[in-house]
Amino acid sequence: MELIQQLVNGISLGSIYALIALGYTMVYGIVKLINFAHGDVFMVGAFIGFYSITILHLGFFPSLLISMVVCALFGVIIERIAYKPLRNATRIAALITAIGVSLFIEYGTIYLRGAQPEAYPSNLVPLKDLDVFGVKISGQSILILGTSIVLMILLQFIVHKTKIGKAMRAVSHDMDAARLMGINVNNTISATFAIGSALAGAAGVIFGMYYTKIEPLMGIIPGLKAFVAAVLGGIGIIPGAMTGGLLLGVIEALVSAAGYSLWRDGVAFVVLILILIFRPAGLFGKNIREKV
Amino acid sequence: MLKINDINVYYGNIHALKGVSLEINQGEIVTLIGANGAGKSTLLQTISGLLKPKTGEIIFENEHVAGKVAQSIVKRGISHVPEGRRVFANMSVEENLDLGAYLRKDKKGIKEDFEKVYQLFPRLEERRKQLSGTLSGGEQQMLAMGRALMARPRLLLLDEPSMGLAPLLVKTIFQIIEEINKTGTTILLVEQNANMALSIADRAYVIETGKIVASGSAEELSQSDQIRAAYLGGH
Amino acid sequence: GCNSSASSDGEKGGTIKIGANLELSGGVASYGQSAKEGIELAIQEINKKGIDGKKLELVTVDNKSDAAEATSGALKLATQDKVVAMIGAATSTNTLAQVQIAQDNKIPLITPTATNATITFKDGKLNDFVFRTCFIDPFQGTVAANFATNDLKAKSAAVLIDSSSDYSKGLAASFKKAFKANGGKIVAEEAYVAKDTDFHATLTRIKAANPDYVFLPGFYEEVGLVVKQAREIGLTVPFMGGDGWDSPKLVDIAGAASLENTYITNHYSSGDSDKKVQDFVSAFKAKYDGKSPDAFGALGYDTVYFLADAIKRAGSSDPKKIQKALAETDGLELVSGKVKLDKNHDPIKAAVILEYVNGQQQYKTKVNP
Amino acid sequence: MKILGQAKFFWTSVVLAVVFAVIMQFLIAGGSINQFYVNTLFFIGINIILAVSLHLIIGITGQFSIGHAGFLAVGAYASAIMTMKLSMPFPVALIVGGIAAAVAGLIIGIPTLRLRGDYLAIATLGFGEIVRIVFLNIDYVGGASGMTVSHLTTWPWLIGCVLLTIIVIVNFTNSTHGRACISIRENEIAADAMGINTTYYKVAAFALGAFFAGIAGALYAHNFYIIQPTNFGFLKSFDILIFVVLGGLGSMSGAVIAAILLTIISTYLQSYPELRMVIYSLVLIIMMLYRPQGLMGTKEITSFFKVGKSAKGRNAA
Amino acid sequence: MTQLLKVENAGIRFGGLKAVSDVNLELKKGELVGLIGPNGAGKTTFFNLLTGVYVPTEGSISLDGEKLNGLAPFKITKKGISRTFQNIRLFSELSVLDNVKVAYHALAKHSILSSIFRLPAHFSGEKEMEEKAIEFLKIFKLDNVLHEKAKNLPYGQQRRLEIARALAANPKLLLLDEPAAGMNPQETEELMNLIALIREKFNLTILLIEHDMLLVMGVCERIYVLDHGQLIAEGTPEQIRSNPKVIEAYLGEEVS
Ligand SMILES: Nc1ncnc2c1ncn2[C@@H]1O[C@H](COP(=O)(O)OP(=O)(O)OP(=O)(O)O)[C@@H](O)[C@H]1O
Ligand SMILES: Nc1ncnc2c1ncn2[C@@H]1O[C@H](COP(=O)(O)OP(=O)(O)OP(=O)(O)O)[C@@H](O)[C@H]1O
Ligand SMILES: [Mg+2]
Ligand SMILES: [Mg+2]
Repeated sequence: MELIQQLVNGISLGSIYALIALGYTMVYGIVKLINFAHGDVFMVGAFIGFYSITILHLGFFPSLLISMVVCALFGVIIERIAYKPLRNATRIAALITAIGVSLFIEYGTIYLRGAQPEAYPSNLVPLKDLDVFGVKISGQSILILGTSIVLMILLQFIVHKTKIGKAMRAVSHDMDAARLMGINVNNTISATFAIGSALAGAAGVIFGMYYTKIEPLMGIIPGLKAFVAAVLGGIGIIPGAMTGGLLLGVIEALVSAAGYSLWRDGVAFVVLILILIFRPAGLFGKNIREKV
Repeated sequence: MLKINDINVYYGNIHALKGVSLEINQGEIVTLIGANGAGKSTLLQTISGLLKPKTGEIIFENEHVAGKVAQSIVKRGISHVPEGRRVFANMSVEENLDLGAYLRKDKKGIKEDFEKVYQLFPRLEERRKQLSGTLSGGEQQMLAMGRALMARPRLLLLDEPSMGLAPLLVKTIFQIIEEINKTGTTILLVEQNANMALSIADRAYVIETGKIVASGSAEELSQSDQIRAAYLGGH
Repeated sequence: GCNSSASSDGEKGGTIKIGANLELSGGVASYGQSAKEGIELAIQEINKKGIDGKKLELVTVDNKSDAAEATSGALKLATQDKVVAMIGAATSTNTLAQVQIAQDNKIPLITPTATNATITFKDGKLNDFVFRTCFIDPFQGTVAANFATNDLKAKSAAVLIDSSSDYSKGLAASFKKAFKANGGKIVAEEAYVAKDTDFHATLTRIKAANPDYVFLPGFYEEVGLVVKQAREIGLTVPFMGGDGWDSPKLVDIAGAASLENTYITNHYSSGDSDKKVQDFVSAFKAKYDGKSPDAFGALGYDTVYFLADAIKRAGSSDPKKIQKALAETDGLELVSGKVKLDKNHDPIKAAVILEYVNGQQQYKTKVNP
Repeated sequence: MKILGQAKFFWTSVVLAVVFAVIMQFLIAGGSINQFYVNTLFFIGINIILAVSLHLIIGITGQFSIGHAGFLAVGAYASAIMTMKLSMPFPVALIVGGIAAAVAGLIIGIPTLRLRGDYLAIATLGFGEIVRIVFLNIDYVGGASGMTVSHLTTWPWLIGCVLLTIIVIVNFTNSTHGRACISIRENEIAADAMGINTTYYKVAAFALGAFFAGIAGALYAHNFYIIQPTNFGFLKSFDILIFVVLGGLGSMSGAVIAAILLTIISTYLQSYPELRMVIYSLVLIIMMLYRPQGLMGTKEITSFFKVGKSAKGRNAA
Repeated sequence: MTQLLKVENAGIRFGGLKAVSDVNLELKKGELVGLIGPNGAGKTTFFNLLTGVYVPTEGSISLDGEKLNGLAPFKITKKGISRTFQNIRLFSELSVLDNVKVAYHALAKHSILSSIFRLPAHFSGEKEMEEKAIEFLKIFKLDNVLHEKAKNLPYGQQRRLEIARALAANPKLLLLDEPAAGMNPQETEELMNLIALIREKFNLTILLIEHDMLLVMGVCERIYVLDHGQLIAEGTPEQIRSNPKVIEAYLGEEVS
């Protein structure tokens, strides 16, 4: 019974990672940029949600929406200012800029409001907890899992079935060729960042609701974990991010459950490295060897 | 139809096109020949809006288009089949063709054009669902041309369509180019395979290190000793 | 010195220069920033009157929560700014990185909140220039153990520590020792590290061990989450911790309902009717937009008064004289209690035990050392 | 002739560096340099070693490794154990620190170096985190609270190690072995086809880079009084990565200049706590936007002297 | 002439696709042989098998009687096969000279340690390499651009440099993958002369893939034809030109 409870714990935690990883992988898949600032957009989303709830006295869902919209805009602005000029530069240069942006958002936030944490009001979404044969499943974690699955399906649909999705994939493969099709590359990339950042914003608000505590550096660790989850599943692959996130959550929970909570992240990284050694492009990634 | 006046294009400090002028009339096949690095691709990219000329003008159907973004140029009816095919490898043949019609909204017309392209390249119809990255070189070239046709261009820019293709396919491709031209599409053809290109072209330009050095009817040029020596091989 | 010779001692134009070397960015920036708020409030208050007509001038450096930066910051304060005394870092590690510099340069170093015993006394040797304002670890742990056994009648206890903190480990060690001495049994020992957010798995384990009581010596940021998640999974036994819990944010994070049946040991109670405490709380609120102080803020505040008192008694801003005066501190009334230093430069202070009721701290008892 | 020229240039630089080192030694010993500056100088020196050692891995061999702090940690702890627990002399600790890190480099390098690009990056990042977590859980080295270490890093050791690192890596780079590494960076498949044992050179570069990071770790541990796992998190790895990229990928002098510059900026900003990181991050972003190829691009500082030198050569001839 | 390369029943599968299967091929020392076939026939893949980029899933490959299957590419290069690539793969940031020096690396006698400590072995080794490389580049008329970065060369020179680099690895067998791609007839002719010249000078065996029939028919002594991964013909240029299977699969009706 305890084991099942622990699996449930792991899945709840993993859904959060998955939620952030979806946006990560989306941006990576299209722009091939490891957007280290993604975790910080997530943090900004959490704060925007917090302020709309406490200052504007809005409900949870309106706040979620506001946070998504603001984060989408924020993501687009970041891309336009910091990444767009580097589109033809090496990817590592863009990575350093992303690190810079990440630090800027973190410490900009601290400068504006200090480093102390803030707490979401409790019981924002009154959900009943389930009790299945002694296994407690919190209503909120079901909500989170549900949300991430829905978003995953939605994203997969957008990227593979819609016109903008096709444009995104075309851009990801060959920007100039995409231009020749009449695709507006800048707008397509902006759309990618908008969607990815909106997801991060949503994840931030949901995180706030679930864990209550938010603070300016809160994005670092979940951002890193989400990145690991995205790699685990195969970077750029949407269902991969979901699976990677859940897997990571479950591994962490089980390691803690075995009484080695301090080794939790260590084990997660060992598993990551092992998976990469045997599947060098992640679980779902095809290890396409460069055609010679 | 297209008139280029004295354009200059730079890559950083490299002066790639030096005052190039040229003209293409409705319904023609015009070919542009020249050695490696002469600036042929650069010229095509400038026409299609991937590169911006520093000075000079490009007039397409009485409109100034120099410096406009690629997207608006495609909309005006110029399609560019780039060097090296550049198909979207992770997408199916059908999706690639669909992207060719990205800017179009007329569902019916698009459907018709699918049929037309499949008629022109029956091979593509067979491979509709195949990922284009796994096609052979010749098939990819067909796909690239089909994709460009999906935009219903009035002017088609072809950059070395025969590069790396087997002789049999080269012939097929050139036949197809003539067919496309017969349906009313004007063509600007860049080729290394100058013999072939001159054999189907109406007129030709010769470019050398960024400058047009000769022009005339295809026949004239293929007779010229100088051109023969430099581009057609001493056979 | 190359270019610092112009600005001589800390005593210049009627000011006394003191330094603060704090975690203002990096991992534990929230602790350093809280301490800084307390420090700045105290300096502002003292400067209204001055110390023998001289004003305190604070030079702050950020150590980025990193030992290397703490070292370089301390060197800057000692050798560049030539401060007469330094207020050390909020955490033990970053304070340890400064100890040798204080000793070498003979400048007093006072840490508001670093509890590691070796800071002041190591290998049988006293670091005579180093002081602290907070308790050292053993005391609070013992008080908590006695309270658990005697008042809460706990027979078995689980311990959940923040393994990245010496403070937490120290409290846990003394708790375990005392609790076992009282005849109790430790049924589970678990750990987490600072910045963790999900404790469900660990708490599920603790719940399975079925303890009567959980000792949770951590800082409010994690403690809030732990208590909240514990109640979520149905772990309803009493939780207890130390002064690291003391922050108004704790109630926000955990929620008042979850905090029912939890206790802390602390230096003082912000609900204490004592005037000193009340004045501090209201002054703090006034200066910082209604924000209530936490333990870091209170101890930072006290550290300045501790230092100011010594400077006054020394009658000089000579670091060596200040050091001597600091060591002789006895019976100084601070927000966090009446302070006397023992031979290891550790303060001997009384502790209070507080219970959270409806999200408010309620005074239970006072324990003298 | 060109090679002889190189040799001459090499020895001149070495002599100049040694003269600088000796002069500094007198200044420091004589107390005419403020301790704070000395400490900053030490920090710069350590960062130079880190930057140059990572430059070998990323800039020269093209292997995108972002777990360099892991090697720093291994070196720091291994050396600290030598001096603090086993009472060994400092030089022994230095060497052990380097060797331990090199061994760690081999252990992680052999299985992961077949990964490419971002996948290698995340694997090395994971490795760095694993190292940190291992130290976090070993009580022998103090676990999370870390280990206090005596101050043994002195100017001669520091400058000696800096020079040794630079000389070794420059010499390695400017040889057929370095070219083999560069060819891997440029095109691994072609390098393989030219008879380069790519695995061997990747691992060699990794181990050599790790060795010097370990040396830096030893100097670090014995300069800052205490080492603690949190000092070696992935953000530290990023700091080192930033030196290398900001300096210009593939340019060693760039890495050195960036390490000096950023250490000074960061130290200077200590006194502006509120805005410190905001300014630092802006500096990063703006520098990258204006010079995406890094301060030096792929050029070395020596290339600026080349013109004058060859002119002189012609006069002589 | 004695036999140099012997390929028996070699093949490779990618998932379900048999990219090359059951190929038997022999080269004698000093031959210049062509390999042609439609796009996607498996020609480049066959080169990849020979050079160890892919490991054959069936059959065997031997050079001078030594089996090569399963050896890493760099080892095969050391045994004496080197190649150029269909899409140029130069070390683009390295100078022309250094590109060639990399190919000499396998012959280098000085160790990492001697380089790090600048022992005499390093200087003599490097000096020898440099002199040899310069000598070599003279043959390819690239000695006027020794210090130019490879990426800054015009396309034709890049192709030449690639061949030079492959030759510097001191092969017994040189594989050229579409060396004339993207060249105009004039440039192709120069290339043909160059190939003839190096074969003479270095006493090489050459196997080349090319779609330009003028070149193939002009220089090759024998030709193999690959289609759908299988050999469909082998013979002299005249035989191939008139082979109906080849005409149908590859050449098309008339051949110019
Ligand atoms: N992205 C670029 N950056 C810098 N220089 C470039 C770039 N692209 C092309 N060039 C240079 O511009 C000149 C013209 O190149 P272009 O590609 O137009 O030649 P081309 O005639 O198409 O040659 P090819 O037959 O090889 O396709 C060449 O000297 C080339 O080196
Ligand atoms: N790594 C790979 N994975 C899957 N299929 C591959 C791979 N490499 C080659 N192929 C397939 O094997 C077949 C042969 O390809 P190859 O590149 O050898 O053709 P080729 O004869 O060189 O053609 P071209 O003349 O166009 O260069 C093609 O269908 C190709 O798609
Ligand atoms: Mg071209
Ligand atoms: Mg091929």
